[in-house]
Amino acid sequence: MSEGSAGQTVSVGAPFQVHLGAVFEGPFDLLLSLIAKHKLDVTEVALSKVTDEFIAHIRAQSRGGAQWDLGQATEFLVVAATLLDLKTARLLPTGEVDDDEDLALLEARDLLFARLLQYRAYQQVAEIFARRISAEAGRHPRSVSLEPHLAGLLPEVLLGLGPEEFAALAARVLTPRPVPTVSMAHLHSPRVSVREQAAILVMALRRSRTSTFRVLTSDCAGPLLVVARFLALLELFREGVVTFDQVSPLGELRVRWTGSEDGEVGVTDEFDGTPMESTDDPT
Amino acid sequence: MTRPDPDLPADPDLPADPDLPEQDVPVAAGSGDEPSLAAALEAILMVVDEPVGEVLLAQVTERPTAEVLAALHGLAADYDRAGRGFELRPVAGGWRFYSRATCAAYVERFVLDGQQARLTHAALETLAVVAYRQPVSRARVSAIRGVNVDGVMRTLMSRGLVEEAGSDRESGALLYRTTVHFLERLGLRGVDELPELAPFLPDLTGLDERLDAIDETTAAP
Amino acid sequence: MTRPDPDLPADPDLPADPDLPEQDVPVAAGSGDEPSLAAALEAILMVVDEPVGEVLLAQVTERPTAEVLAALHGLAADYDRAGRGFELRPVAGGWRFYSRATCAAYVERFVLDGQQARLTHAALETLAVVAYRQPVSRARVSAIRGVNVDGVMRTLMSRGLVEEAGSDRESGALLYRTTVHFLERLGLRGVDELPELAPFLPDLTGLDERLDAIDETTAAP
Repeated sequence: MSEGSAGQTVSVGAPFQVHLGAVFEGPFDLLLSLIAKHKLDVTEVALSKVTDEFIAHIRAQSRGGAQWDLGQATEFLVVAATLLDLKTARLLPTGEVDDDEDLALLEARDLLFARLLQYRAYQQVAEIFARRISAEAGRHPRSVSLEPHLAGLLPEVLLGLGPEEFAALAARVLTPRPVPTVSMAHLHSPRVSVREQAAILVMALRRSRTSTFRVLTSDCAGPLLVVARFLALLELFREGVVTFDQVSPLGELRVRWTGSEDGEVGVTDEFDGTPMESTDDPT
Repeated sequence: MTRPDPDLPADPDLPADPDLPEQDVPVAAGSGDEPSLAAALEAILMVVDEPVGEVLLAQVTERPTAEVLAALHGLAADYDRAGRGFELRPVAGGWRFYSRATCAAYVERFVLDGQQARLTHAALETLAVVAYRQPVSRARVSAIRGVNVDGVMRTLMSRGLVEEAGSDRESGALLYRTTVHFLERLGLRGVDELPELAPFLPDLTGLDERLDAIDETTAAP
Repeated sequence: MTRPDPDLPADPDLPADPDLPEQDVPVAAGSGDEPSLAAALEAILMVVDEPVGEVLLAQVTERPTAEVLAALHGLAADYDRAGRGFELRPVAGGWRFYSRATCAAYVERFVLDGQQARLTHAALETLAVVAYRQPVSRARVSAIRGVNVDGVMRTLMSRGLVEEAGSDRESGALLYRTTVHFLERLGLRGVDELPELAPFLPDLTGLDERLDAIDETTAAP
């Protein structure tokens, strides 16, 4: 999925990354890099300014045919949705808050903003850690065995355990820790066409008029499909045939059909070209 | 190898080098056979294989802790001033002799495990969150970093930088904290010596509650 | 005590020079970042457990053996004169830092006071791994425990609970096993009397494969 640089020692559940010349780990990493790239302060303006690029990088990622971890993709989607909301709000004629939806939007923005700042704080501290660790690496502690005449002074050691307790302790130590995640490395990612997914969404939305992201993806067999549907939704949004709203931050993403009753909906196939240098796509 | 130096038979009575500038060090007590406090501390620290706190050193030497602490700082400054190849430092809750960083190139030809694998950005950031939030659940760390941290946490645990710290009373989630080895790797006396996070962080009151909500959303298996 | 270096043939072409200048003995080099020979030697000897011979020290510091030897004697004399709590002594096989005999009372008290008769939790766990996996390399024990066990293994050896047991045929790694003394402490007559692990274990199938994988992961530089 990447050069593997961010996960050199992580063999399972390697983090989800997005390309932008470098490798990004998570949406905040990407956002902060975009903001830095444009020499913007971390502000609301910055957030809405980098929205397009943020979405573009999610697209580029999906084009790479990479596998998506649902837990990680979710974060990207949450952030992408919030950014889109912000951008939409800025396109409105006034910045006045006059209904609950606007309030929710403001709250979502503040939350995103706060999380971004918090993440940045830890990122900065991590740099201090790195500097300290490398300064410390040149020093080696004296850690030597006791001089023999001193070792002889040591009192008889007390185990404090009987054989049974000792065996129980050994069993506990020798039992492998439960592996918290299931590797999906053995799964091949099937090719998924965003255009096809868009067609499915158009059918579903024409039928139901309104729906939620959850419902629209309820039949998805895997994270890749969920992502493809999300990207398809973004495409449909760009075509002006759907609108989104989200009552509470991170709450259900509602999708409303605003397009025509029938006819072709033009969704580009920019996602569906040949996968770029994909290593894990069997094609 | 054609150096002009002969293979000098070691001189058993090698005279004290008159040029040595360190003759005024306060180590020698001068009071007969009884070694000075500084010498006693040096001797003890020669045989330890983990950092030793000043309180224990005060007990063993039967001197006030403040006096012991002053002597330790005095020795450390003395070694620094003389540019000795070793230094005495308070790390991870106690004092310990270290080789000086400027001599690392020589020492590392002996200490094989000297080169530890570098930590990735992901690992460093995760470590930072654990360090400042400990004890903390994996889900919380994930929420703060915006990515799944399972793999990175495993790496940090296998490197001995992070360890389990019981489980959360309410949620039952496993909690994690940094280890003594973490302090040693960073050369810190204790977690309280970590740089302040505040200058980097605006007031984020209430953020944790929001993150908990996110935990529930995204941490679902 | 000190003798001509037997390993190094005297070079007949070189004139003996009894007045070999010892400009390297003073520790502070003052020559920028490069540590003096004396400082480099101090750094090495401070962290190396085994005595190190002057020939090896000369190789590592890329200096003539005679010069290294002179520096070592200079340092030893320096510590003696200053009445430091440590001394640098040539013993069989090389040079090593020791605590000074005049401070023995403090060091002994520390060893008796500071080191509890009871083993730490880390030591017990390590001992358990050795007992049930013997003969086993230190790397394997580290992989199972998830932390570096060098210090703990040394403790177990100095307590007479663990001993060396040859080396692995393939990797050449030193292997360790428990001692008779360990069995006695546990009230057992032989290793075969250790209780079966099976009743305590959920399922160990595949454990060794996983550990091998871990070995590979953690052994990577």
